[in-house]
Amino acid sequence: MKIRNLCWGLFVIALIVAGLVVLAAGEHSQASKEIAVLKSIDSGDTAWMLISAALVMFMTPGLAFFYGGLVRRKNVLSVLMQCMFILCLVTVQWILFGYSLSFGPTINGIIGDLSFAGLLGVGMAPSAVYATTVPHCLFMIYQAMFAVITPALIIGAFAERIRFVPFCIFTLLWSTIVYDPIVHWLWADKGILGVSGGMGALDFAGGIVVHINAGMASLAAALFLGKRIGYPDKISPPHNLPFAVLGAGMLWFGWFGFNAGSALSSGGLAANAFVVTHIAGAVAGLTWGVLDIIYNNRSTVLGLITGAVAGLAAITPAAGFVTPLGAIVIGIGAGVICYMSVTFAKAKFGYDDSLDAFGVHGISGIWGTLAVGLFASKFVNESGGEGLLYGGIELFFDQLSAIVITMVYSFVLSYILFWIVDKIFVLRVTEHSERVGLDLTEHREAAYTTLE
Amino acid sequence: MKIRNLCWGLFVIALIVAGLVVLAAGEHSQASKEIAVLKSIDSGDTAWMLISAALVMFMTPGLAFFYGGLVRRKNVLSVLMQCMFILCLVTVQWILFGYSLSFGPTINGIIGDLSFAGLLGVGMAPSAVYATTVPHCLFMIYQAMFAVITPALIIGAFAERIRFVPFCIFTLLWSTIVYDPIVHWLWADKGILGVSGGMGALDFAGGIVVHINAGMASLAAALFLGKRIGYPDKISPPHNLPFAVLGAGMLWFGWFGFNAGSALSSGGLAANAFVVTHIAGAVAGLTWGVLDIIYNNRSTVLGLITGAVAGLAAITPAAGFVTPLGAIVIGIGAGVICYMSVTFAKAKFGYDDSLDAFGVHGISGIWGTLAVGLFASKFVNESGGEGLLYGGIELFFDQLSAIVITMVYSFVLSYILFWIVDKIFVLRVTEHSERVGLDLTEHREAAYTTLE
Amino acid sequence: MKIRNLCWGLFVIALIVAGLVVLAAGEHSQASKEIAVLKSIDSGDTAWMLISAALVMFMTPGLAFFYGGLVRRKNVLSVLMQCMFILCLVTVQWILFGYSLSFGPTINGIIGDLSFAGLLGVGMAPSAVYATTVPHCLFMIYQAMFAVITPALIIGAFAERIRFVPFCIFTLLWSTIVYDPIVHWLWADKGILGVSGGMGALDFAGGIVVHINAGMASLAAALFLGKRIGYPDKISPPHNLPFAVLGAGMLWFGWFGFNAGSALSSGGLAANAFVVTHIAGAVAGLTWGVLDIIYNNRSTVLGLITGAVAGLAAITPAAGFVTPLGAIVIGIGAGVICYMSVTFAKAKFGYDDSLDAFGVHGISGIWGTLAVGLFASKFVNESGGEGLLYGGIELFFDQLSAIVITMVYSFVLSYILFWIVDKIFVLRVTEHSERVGLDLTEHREAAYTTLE
Amino acid sequence: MKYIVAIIQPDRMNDVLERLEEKEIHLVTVTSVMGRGRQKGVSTVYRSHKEAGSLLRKMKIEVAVNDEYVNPTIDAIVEGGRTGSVGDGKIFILDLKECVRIRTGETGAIAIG
Amino acid sequence: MKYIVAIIQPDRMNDVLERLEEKEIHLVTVTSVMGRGRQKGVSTVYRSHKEAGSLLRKMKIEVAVNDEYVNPTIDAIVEGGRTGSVGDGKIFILDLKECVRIRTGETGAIAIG
Amino acid sequence: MKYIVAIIQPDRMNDVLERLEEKEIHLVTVTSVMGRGRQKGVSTVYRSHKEAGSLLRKMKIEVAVNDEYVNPTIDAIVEGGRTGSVGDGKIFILDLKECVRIRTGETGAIAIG
Ligand SMILES: Nc1ncnc2c1ncn2[C@@H]1O[C@H](COP(=O)(O)OP(=O)(O)O)[C@@H](O)[C@H]1O
Ligand SMILES: Nc1ncnc2c1ncn2[C@@H]1O[C@H](COP(=O)(O)OP(=O)(O)O)[C@@H](O)[C@H]1O
Ligand SMILES: Nc1ncnc2c1ncn2[C@@H]1O[C@H](COP(=O)(O)OP(=O)(O)O)[C@@H](O)[C@H]1O
Repeated sequence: MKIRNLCWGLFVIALIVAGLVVLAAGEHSQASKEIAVLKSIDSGDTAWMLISAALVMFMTPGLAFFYGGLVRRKNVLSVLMQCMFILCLVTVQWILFGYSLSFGPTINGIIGDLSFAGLLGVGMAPSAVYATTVPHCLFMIYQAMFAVITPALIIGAFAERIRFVPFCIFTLLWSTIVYDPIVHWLWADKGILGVSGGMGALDFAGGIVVHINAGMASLAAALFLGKRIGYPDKISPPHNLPFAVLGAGMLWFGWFGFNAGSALSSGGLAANAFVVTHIAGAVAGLTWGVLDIIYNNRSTVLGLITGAVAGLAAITPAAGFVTPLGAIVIGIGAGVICYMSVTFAKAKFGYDDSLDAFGVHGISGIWGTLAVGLFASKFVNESGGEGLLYGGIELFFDQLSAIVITMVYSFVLSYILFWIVDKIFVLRVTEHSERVGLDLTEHREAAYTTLE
Repeated sequence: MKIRNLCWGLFVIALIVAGLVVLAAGEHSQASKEIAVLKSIDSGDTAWMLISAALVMFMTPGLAFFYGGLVRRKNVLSVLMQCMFILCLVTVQWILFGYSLSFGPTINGIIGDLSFAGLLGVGMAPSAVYATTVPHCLFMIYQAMFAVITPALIIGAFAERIRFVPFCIFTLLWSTIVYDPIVHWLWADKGILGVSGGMGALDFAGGIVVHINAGMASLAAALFLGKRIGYPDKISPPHNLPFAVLGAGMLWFGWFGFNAGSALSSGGLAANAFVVTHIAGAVAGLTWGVLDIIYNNRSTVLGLITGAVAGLAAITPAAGFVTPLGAIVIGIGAGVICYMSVTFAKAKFGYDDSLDAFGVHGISGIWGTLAVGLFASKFVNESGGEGLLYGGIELFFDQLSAIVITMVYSFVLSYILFWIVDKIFVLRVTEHSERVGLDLTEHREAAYTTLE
Repeated sequence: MKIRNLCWGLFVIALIVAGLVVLAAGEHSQASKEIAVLKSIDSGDTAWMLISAALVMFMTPGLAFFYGGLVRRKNVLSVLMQCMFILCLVTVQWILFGYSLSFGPTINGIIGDLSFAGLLGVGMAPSAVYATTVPHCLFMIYQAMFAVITPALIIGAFAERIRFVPFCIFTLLWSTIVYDPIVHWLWADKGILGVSGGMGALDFAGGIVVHINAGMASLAAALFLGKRIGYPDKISPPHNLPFAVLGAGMLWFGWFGFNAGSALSSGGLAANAFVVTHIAGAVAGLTWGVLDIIYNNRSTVLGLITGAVAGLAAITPAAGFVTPLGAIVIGIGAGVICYMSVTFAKAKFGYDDSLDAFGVHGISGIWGTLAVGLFASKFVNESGGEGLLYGGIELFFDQLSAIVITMVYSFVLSYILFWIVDKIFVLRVTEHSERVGLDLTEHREAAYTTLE
Repeated sequence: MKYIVAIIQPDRMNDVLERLEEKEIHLVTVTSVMGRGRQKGVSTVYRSHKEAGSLLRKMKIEVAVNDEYVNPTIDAIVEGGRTGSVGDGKIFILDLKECVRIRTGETGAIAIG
Repeated sequence: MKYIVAIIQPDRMNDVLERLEEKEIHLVTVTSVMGRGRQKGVSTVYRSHKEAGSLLRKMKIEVAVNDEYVNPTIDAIVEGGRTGSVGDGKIFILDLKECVRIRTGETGAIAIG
Repeated sequence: MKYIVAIIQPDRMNDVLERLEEKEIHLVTVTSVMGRGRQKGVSTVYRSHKEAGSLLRKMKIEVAVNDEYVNPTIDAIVEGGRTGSVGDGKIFILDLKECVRIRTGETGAIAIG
């Protein structure tokens, strides 16, 4: 155990050192290039992207509280820790090679090469292809926040029963092998699935890349790890619902950076994305509230925020392509579909997706991405497409293909990664540790004092 | 009960469907118009309005925690729920017809017509009259956040004793019948009370529209609903003061979007509003702190944050019209007056304004709005006016009239609405429910687990 | 006691009144000047500075929760109160004279004169020397947030054992006598230590001004006040670690405004500062996590966030001068050095720096400031300098001198101030008060209800 | 001497404490507990997952008294704690062998008050 | 009548309550406590400061029963609470002199149930 | 066997536990409680609304011991818990009829330790 941990420490250090070398090499060339083009930067766009990056960063602590409030008292720190640790770990992965794999010059549309490894050439001058009115490094760090929150979503599926170090290793591998390629396919210049030279699937802010992707990995996690002891009937209810509400509020707030920031500039498109994001979140929350009244005779606060998050996730791929009308339909759909998935499907199939990472994010990601194929309109975004409703048939099938491809890729690869990491490091905590709680056994900390 | 809930569900759905039709009709015309004028958008102004809208949205969860920390443990979720539900419900009301009633082309200065219903014509192009350098839909969503937080303020008055579904119905009606017209009077082009073609009353960011308005509705609520069981001496103290501090921090942070965002552009006026907002909050907090020492021999944290909120509320109408000097006086005034109102007036009159929604927001709104008539200066804002201090007599009386008119309108209409909703749905929970707590009886949830 | 409190109240009021007079005098001259130059304001830069100021303000509640979660249940409000009270108190100090002492026209590079007292002439027009593309008053309020958080950092050193009123007096004096001069030396036009006409030391966003300064005052506090009863072995562990994580999340989020905002404009420099800030925080968090595994066999969440804060503090002086390469090294260094300082040095020397204000902020400030002398590069910032790594020897010694000078000044003056305030008002609470907890004895409030 | 343990409704606590005070029974110890009784617990719903929720919040009051105070104590608790509806709780009376005041070391009847 | 106090593992609570229910012992009062026993507490680390952490979370279950229910109660708790590893806890049985139902004022055996 | 219940000052807990340990009384159960005693509670103020605040935080320590350990236990608690000022609390000693170790089913004197 001790030795494994040490190995892992060395591994991280090795990575960092490797990176430093790369970085050092690239410094000068990079810096000199920058000064030339600095004038094409738009200060308003840059201001919006700066704050958007900060907002998306803020979603990770938000998610930590959303999830942390829902687990049992004895596991809350383990969830907070996993979220915050990903913020550190994936940031480092991203700057060393993740960004380059994702957005580096493409190798056959499959993956980026290592040109940008260690942020080589990613400086203050705008990129020629991405976000051309803001510094390239700003686009890079904005995308870093997406790379962070995506694996963090998966935590909801394996919460309360995973060992910490294997979790870290899984995350590092998953980011590299699953997340980076999928980003490349959809968003990179000439990525095979995306619009700029690829199949033509639209994913404005990450319905596929973030939500479907994390959702399928979550399903894999739930199936691979099995149920928590006592699930479903002897698991204590959420230990601190106000924390979950706080987290939802932080997520909603940050989501404006996530979706409206994905316009990569400050103007009409960003405003439209902002508006439809807010609408879809509100409508989906309301929908869940009404369904709760119909089925349970009471509206619950957990239901409301779950619905809102589902709506926000569903509008994500569509935020730059649909009108408020589309947003309302997407919101209602997200509320209804996720309600069904969480209430009936999960109960029926009996897997233990602890905090409904698949049931909420995966499902609403799928719905939202499909909905792009239904409601997208070139009136909103000329570089978008026309959905079924506006007579565009092709887009719909592009969306469908992209969904299926990423679902399969993400699920299969995630499952294999879980399997490998489990074989080498053992993923699941011992029964004793699960009973006592991961805060004490995995982190030697208690979240709250009781005797004082 | 079941049936009523169902009715209400159907009602919401009906509303939505109605809206969809309207929206669908308007889509094309709207979209085509947009492209033409897109160039007049200023990216810096847009960036600031985007983040301001997000900041104001963040105030609603902030308010939820400010209020939620002050109620008893058994009712915290009910307060969080009410705040978050309003965020969803009023957003939908706003896009369907609320925005149009508020800012649509005026019908005799009294109310907007339905031209903008379902966001018809509210697209990416700037409006010709409102916030002309940012997308019209951005102005709309920015205002939506105001429409959300105003009814949320009232929660402070009826907290811990109102039934949830009647609360929702009241909120929907109140937003439509009380909030939307008052917004129109003050802020819409040619509204009867405002500056652009009306009486000439100034309300920069919502002293009248938000604080006086919500404050009077709060007074109506407190009077109509009566006291909580055990009030005033057998009510447990705030169950989680750190939550209240967190909420105050979030509110203060968001208030920069609220006040400085109301400049509707990014420049000197926004900066001035930002500065005076911060000053007034700080000064009022300090004032309360000092009064606390004088009267109670100790400075309390609840006092400090209450004072700060009072100061922030008081500067709201004045933020774009006064200098830092004015802000200091307004801050001190807010601290002193609200301290008196909460400490002595409430005790004297004996109504149960649970969390001092009237005593803090209403009173400081009145004070701040009057203060505009005292300290406004055209040096700060040419489109503003001159207060008494600078020799302007007219403005002072305009402010006074606007205050009285909205106080009466808001109080009377709110009272009537409470009365009607009570007659049909019964507003107040049963005594049993009040004893057990609204979290369990109204929402079937417990905020915290105790046995774990 | 009563009398002292009253005295203090009067003192504050006197200050305010004095200020008002000054303000009133300056109003007109100021306002008239403004209108002339308004056009040179850049809306994008202004948007970014507005939100940056808001973000830095948000760090103070963030710090409150970071610290508040770490103290014992009985003292949490006292910590929240101290943070929030500083927000009010120092804001008032700043607008009345603090800003002028810091950034007013220099008196021999030592201190500003009183030209800007009461914000005289600090209006909507940009300053000729500071942040020339945004309103002068915006630069002023942005700096106000720094003036607020710096003394708030010291709270970590004397938490759980200081009386409230003496604390307020100390803070007021410290801000005036220690903070304002040091700001002037480093950042004011022609300040003796800084780059614009001074020695040439670089401090981008406050490594010296904020972190070293507060850190040395913290050390003085810990030494002067002595240990808490029961320290080190009978002090209960952190009462609410999730609060500390929340606070860390808020701090990290706000830090983007702190560091990237210090570019005072929205462009490449801000983007670079943003990127290196995020990297250093992540790397340092990771480093601490790995060290925790090595030394304690477990990664702890408190360790992770402590490391992240150390990294963020260390990059602060360097954010505008170093590349991502530099940021990685600074991050690793911050993690390692602060880990050592908190784990071994504190234990060895045995002083009770309750929440490691010196051990984390002071130490990482020193490291980061030195690191500027190592890694600064003119490629990043032409108005910066060249560190040792790039062949610049002078800068390194400038940094060293600046560090030593401020360390000595801050430590000695802080110690003297503690001594004086203690002599007159008695700083430390009684033993009884320490046992019962400061919430009850100093503020007459309880943070949480237990019997409900 | 007797050791009296009473389980009451949380919102009756202030009244019970007042009544005890009136009868000069000043010293008490209170704990927040959860109880399962005849009163049906409120069932809760979390994302449509229903919890039986048989346990309800109660307060436990403990009072050690000399024998002559037993009846006044019971009366006070019953008066202050009764709402008349299910869930009002119980009073349990145990024998108290000995009592020590930590501050002084006194024991017995004198230590209890 | 007996007053039974049991200290059990927190995660055994649901089982114990179920077993009690099965034996028709419905009325119980539960408190969250911390215990020091043979089971070694987990030591914690806060910024490298180690805490011995001898205390572990436990649940205290209190049941007042008529004498014929004593054995079923003990059995139920043992069955539901036993994991077989150190830390399972104890059952303490005290004499209960009297019992009063607050709602009705009934006393004795009838009040207990 | 005796069942000892002590109410002490919260900040004395660590000392009491240490003293008990020294006397080889390792097994204890601790609860966080609120007490009303001779010690005046601190009155609190919320937006100028004053609360009497008669209740103060205390710790309840419960120890079941064989008779020969009663005195050492009392001594340990008194030594560790005494500050000499009002509010130090009380020790109550009850008769313990029986004791069962859940893990093994052992009863009586052997089960208690
Ligand atoms: N025999 C018992 N043993 C332990 N606790 C009991 C017992 N009887 C009642 N209680 C406690 O008293 C509370 C109220 O009991 P309940 O039966 O609901 O009320 P009532 O006495 O009015 O019928 C329960 O929730 C439980 O905490
Ligand atoms: N004599 C005792 N007095 C008070 N509490 C006890 C006593 N013995 C055990 N306990 C409680 O029971 C818990 C479990 O005891 P422990 O000795 O760990 O388990 P086991 O009974 O399986 O050996 C302890 O944490 C403590 O709370
Ligand atoms: N007779 C009693 N019954 C129940 N609890 C008691 C009794 N006497 C004291 N206590 C508990 O002990 C605590 C301290 O008692 P107090 O009278 O303040 O101290 P002292 O014993 O030093 O006079 C009280 O707050 C209460 O919790």
